[in-house]
Amino acid sequence: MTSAKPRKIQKVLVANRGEIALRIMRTCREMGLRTVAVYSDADRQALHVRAAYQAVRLGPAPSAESYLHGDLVIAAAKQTGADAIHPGFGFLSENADFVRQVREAGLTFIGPAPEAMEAMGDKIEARRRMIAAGVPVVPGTADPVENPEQLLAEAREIGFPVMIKASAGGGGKGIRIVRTEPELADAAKRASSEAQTAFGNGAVYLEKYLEEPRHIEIQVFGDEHGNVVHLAERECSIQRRHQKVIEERPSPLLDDDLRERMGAAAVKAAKSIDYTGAGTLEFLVDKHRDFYMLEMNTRLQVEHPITELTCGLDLVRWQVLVAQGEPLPLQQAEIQHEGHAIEARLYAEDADHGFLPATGQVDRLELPGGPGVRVDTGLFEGMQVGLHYDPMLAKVSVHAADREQAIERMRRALSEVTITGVTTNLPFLQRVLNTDVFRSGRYDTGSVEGNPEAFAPQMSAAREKNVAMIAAALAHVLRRRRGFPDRPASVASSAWVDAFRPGANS
Amino acid sequence: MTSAKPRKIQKVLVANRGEIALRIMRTCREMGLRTVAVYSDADRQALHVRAAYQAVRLGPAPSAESYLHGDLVIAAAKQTGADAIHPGFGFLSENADFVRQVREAGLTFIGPAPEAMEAMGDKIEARRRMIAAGVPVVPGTADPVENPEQLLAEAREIGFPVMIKASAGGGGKGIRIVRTEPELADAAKRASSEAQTAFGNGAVYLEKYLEEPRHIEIQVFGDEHGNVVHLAERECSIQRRHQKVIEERPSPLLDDDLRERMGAAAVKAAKSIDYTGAGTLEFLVDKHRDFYMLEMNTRLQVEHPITELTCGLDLVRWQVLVAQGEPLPLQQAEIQHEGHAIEARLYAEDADHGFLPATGQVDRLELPGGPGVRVDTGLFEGMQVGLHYDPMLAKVSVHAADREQAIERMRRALSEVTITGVTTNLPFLQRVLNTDVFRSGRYDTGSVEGNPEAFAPQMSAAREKNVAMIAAALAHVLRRRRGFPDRPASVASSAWVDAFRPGANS
Amino acid sequence: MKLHVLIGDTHHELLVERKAGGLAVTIEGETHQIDIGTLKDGAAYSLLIDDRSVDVGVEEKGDRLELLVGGTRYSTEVLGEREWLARSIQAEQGAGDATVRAVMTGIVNEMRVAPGDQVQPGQVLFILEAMKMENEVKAELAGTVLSVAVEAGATVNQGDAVIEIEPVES
Amino acid sequence: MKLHVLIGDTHHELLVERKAGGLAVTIEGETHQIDIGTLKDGAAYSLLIDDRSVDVGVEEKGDRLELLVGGTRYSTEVLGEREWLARSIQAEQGAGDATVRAVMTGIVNEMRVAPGDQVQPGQVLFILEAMKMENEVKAELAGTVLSVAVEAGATVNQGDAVIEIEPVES
Repeated sequence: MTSAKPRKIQKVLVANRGEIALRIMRTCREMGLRTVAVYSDADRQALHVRAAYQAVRLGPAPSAESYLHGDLVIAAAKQTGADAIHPGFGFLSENADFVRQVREAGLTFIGPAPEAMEAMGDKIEARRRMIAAGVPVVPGTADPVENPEQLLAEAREIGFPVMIKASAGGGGKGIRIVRTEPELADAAKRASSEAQTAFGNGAVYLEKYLEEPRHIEIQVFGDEHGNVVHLAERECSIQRRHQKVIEERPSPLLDDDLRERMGAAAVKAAKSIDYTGAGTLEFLVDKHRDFYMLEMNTRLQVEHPITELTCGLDLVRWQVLVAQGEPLPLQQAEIQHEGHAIEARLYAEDADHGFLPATGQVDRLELPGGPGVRVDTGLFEGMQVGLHYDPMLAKVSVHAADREQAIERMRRALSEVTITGVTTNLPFLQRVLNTDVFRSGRYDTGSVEGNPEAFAPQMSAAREKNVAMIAAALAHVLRRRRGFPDRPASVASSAWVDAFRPGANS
Repeated sequence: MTSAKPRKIQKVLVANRGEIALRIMRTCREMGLRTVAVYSDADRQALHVRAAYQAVRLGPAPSAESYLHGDLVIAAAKQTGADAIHPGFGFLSENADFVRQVREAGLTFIGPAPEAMEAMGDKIEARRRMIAAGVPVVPGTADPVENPEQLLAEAREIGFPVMIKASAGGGGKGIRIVRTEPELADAAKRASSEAQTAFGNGAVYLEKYLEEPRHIEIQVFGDEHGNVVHLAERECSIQRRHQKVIEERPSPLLDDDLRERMGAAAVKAAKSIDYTGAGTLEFLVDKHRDFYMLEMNTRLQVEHPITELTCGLDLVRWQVLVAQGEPLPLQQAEIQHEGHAIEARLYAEDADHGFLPATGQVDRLELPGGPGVRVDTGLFEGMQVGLHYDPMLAKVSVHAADREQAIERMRRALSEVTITGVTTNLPFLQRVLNTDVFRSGRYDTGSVEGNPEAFAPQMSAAREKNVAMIAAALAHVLRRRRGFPDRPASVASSAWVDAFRPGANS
Repeated sequence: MKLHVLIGDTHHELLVERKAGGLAVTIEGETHQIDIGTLKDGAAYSLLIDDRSVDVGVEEKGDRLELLVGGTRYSTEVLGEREWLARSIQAEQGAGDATVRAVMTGIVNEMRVAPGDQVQPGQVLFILEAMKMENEVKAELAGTVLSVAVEAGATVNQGDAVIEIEPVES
Repeated sequence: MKLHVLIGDTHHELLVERKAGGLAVTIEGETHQIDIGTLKDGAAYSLLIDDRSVDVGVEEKGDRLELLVGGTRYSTEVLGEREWLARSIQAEQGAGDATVRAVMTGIVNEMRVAPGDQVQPGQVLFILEAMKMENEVKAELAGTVLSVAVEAGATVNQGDAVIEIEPVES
């Protein structure tokens, strides 16, 4: 580990978009740092552009021509005099070559060293290192599987069910679960093709598929002075299509002993690669409460707000301090957590029809507020939700004294969300919070897909159906009425009454 | 004190409107209680109506015919089967007769007993009691002043400057500062007339006007079992026209010793009247750090969120628990405060022109989010801000590790507010946070009006003026363009370029 | 006026009338007093049904209205008396050929069938990609592909007809 | 095109041109590249001036545009070349009678003057009430009351002319 001189950052270019770009700029601004936004043509009106001190256009909407284009990002930093780049998550955040280019350009990269990133970026390489460091990992192949024969042989050795996973990337892309031999070849082809599209690397490997596993991760932080601490766990087992939907902290599964042991393993893993900055060790915990490290995300995590809510710290502020070469502000024993936090991710997708992504223009938007509610979003009225980027629209997080109060607070917060014009998973989120499986805390990564009926829309409540019928009838008549310019829409209830006079529009 | 049986509340009618009605309903919902909204014709679309389980119209927009009409409120509770009424603040919240009617109707009033309310509701009566209980009060007349001769005699005895204050009411109404004898008579007449209009009671009294006083209040809570605790102070000295604008906790003035002594005085005051529920003891603290009790507000306070942010408690939940006859959830020693919280009140008023109230329809609305920001508001796009109710539109509160970070967080949060269609004090709030007097923490209740130049708009920054000029020019051309139906407004930047082609609209 | 409301495919009848200065809706013999507040025309309304407060989000999707009510999304269609009659007659005359539609807006990554192909239920017809997720669109019935509307690489909108299948009589 | 912008009463000149596919504004010899994003037409815009990002809120108040820029509220008026000339000529011919306007929308609680009254600067003319706050509206100059447009109890809108005063030559 190096003991670099503190480098005071003055201006930060945020190489990202949406809620996470805004999130990072918020802290930068609070620290007195100027910010530079970059944007594609799809994002000219975006909140992250408006929140920034300066903004530079990168290119057309497709990521490859804008947010993934490292050269353009570095050029924008040079042009605006930014002295540091924060990559957020996704896009260039785990691209070691980009980090090297940033450093060669004389800029500070707010994130880990490229060597640490490479050590953890390739999942196969990461497995090898973790085994060497004595951190438990899931049984699986140590190398990319190259041909169908090898695939079958390895799968037989590990034993079905197995998972096929992309060596590069994350976010649930390029993953397939295979339960029987005949499915194996086609699943591998699809996973490889998806990985190729998403990450430019089609290599895949095999892993034992654990039954009833919980996905629990540990937040770690390292500095250039050799300090590494953990900020406890986040429980991320509520997933659909391998994508996290609802996270909470503390995990209903963990007790202090298991938390301590997982935290120690995470710190050991991070120390073994001289890790600096914010990172997350993802673990699977099986029904015997044995834990296995899955992978390390060498960046800020989507669900970091629930950690911030319970420990009262600003993780982006810590990232900036570490990038400046400063020591971590707190020792392990000084980090305390209070209460219970939950995050729900609002996606542009139709949860009632296979979680397919949805597009559209945001027509009406209202977001929740009041005590214990935090909203992170790039949403605004009039925003176009298109095909080019991740469908996550907003993160609603709550903090309360205990788990039960946090669940009730989240239900209350979600009830205050209004969004029309784009189909979202809001109804699905509300249903999850009402299920016995979630409320009991006894769920695993297969709970959503394994209990489709528990998470499906409940159409049975007669009263609610009546409301829908009444609303449909009224909306239908009001809509027809809009066709007549001499009968303008009005906010007054009395005007609607006129719309239903005998013979009108019938 | 009585030791009543616990009465489990099932359904709460909230006899208020706007952000505070919504605030109360949020907690009720989180506690599993059903809510009933009441509304005037001006508020049919209001958020508090939409957030409620049920809603009942009271009457026309004027408060006297709706929100102040106790009989209608009680009838609405009966009609909907509500078993408790929460009055919020303002309106019926400190009306002891209303409390008696509520109780006679067999309903629970979520607030103190009418006797405690009466003991503190009349400021002159409250002074007498506090002197008897050994709580320091500001020198002044013990009785309403009835004629000009008595007024002059009393004022001479106390010594100028003096304050004329309404016996009933609060919120800065019916208050006049008089520095010289000739001003006395007319000021008294105006204060009395304002008090008559606002509270239906024109009685006024005299008080010594303290120099450089700070307005610091202590939150207290009592239960039916004789327990009274305090939840520390709120600093409320940033005022305009005797109305609080920005509050913070902890107060930059207080040390632990003074906080402890003021807390003890507040508890003593509350105990002397067997106080139950949430209450606030308002004190003036002079430059010698001597404190004098001003009055007690026998209800939830507008600025309660900053207390909630630092102690992590939900004061409305406590109100409901106490109203159910339960003991306070925590003892004094268990109540801990963390970090620094600030609240800024967004008013519909023109701070650049005498803080005159403003009206209009909210055209575009964007509210802040992200870490450490809480927004309490009844605002929504399309809302009509009228003449009938209090001009407070929203409360933006922040919580951070220390005062400096909290100030920067508030500056960041306010920079994210967009509201057009109604003139607000947003620019004024932003200026306050930038002044040396606020940032130093050395301010008093006269700072805003005593340093008009420090709080006035700074028009000098050439760059910002250039932006205004450019924006004006563009907005002007775009506005003219809207007159032509064949040139529709577009979000695309290129469309604007066309608007400025040679000869267009010139 | 009498209205026919389809929620999904389920049919309901409503009677909407002016009553005592307000609106009344009768469903299965039960009458409800209705008050409407407009939040944004065509997008969001506040309803008081009797005294119960309900927010409704509305999205207009072709002839259908998608409604968001209390955490549930309803796909509805509202018809007047004559429209409903016409619809009923059409239904009796039987369905046409099976049309496979794009389930979301996206890019057709791969087209696996051509006109004349025999397909089986569950067989993958084409791969639709959006937001970096690949989705397999499968045949729901056995039959012969009549026509294929787009080539691989084309962008399709949600609901677009992509493939027509002539079902095999079972 | 050339535009005249009044901020308060201060006069500024701007040149707005199309340049390199975008807009350019020249103020006092300095030219800025401008990019406009519409958030809500007539209410809120996002500007990039050179590469600096600024949000602007707009309220149309009669002929004036109120602008919210970075925490400051500007009352502006924009005139074309001919309008500006006409305005300049008018100004030279001198101001008319002094008009006292309602500083806010509210109710005139008390009217203290009548036509023919002599008034002094600082003298209270009427009391305007809104949201339970009473505000004294005072004379700004000495003169004679020519006319009083409303009676006590009347509601007035912000900017309405309430009293006309003929100034005393000083």
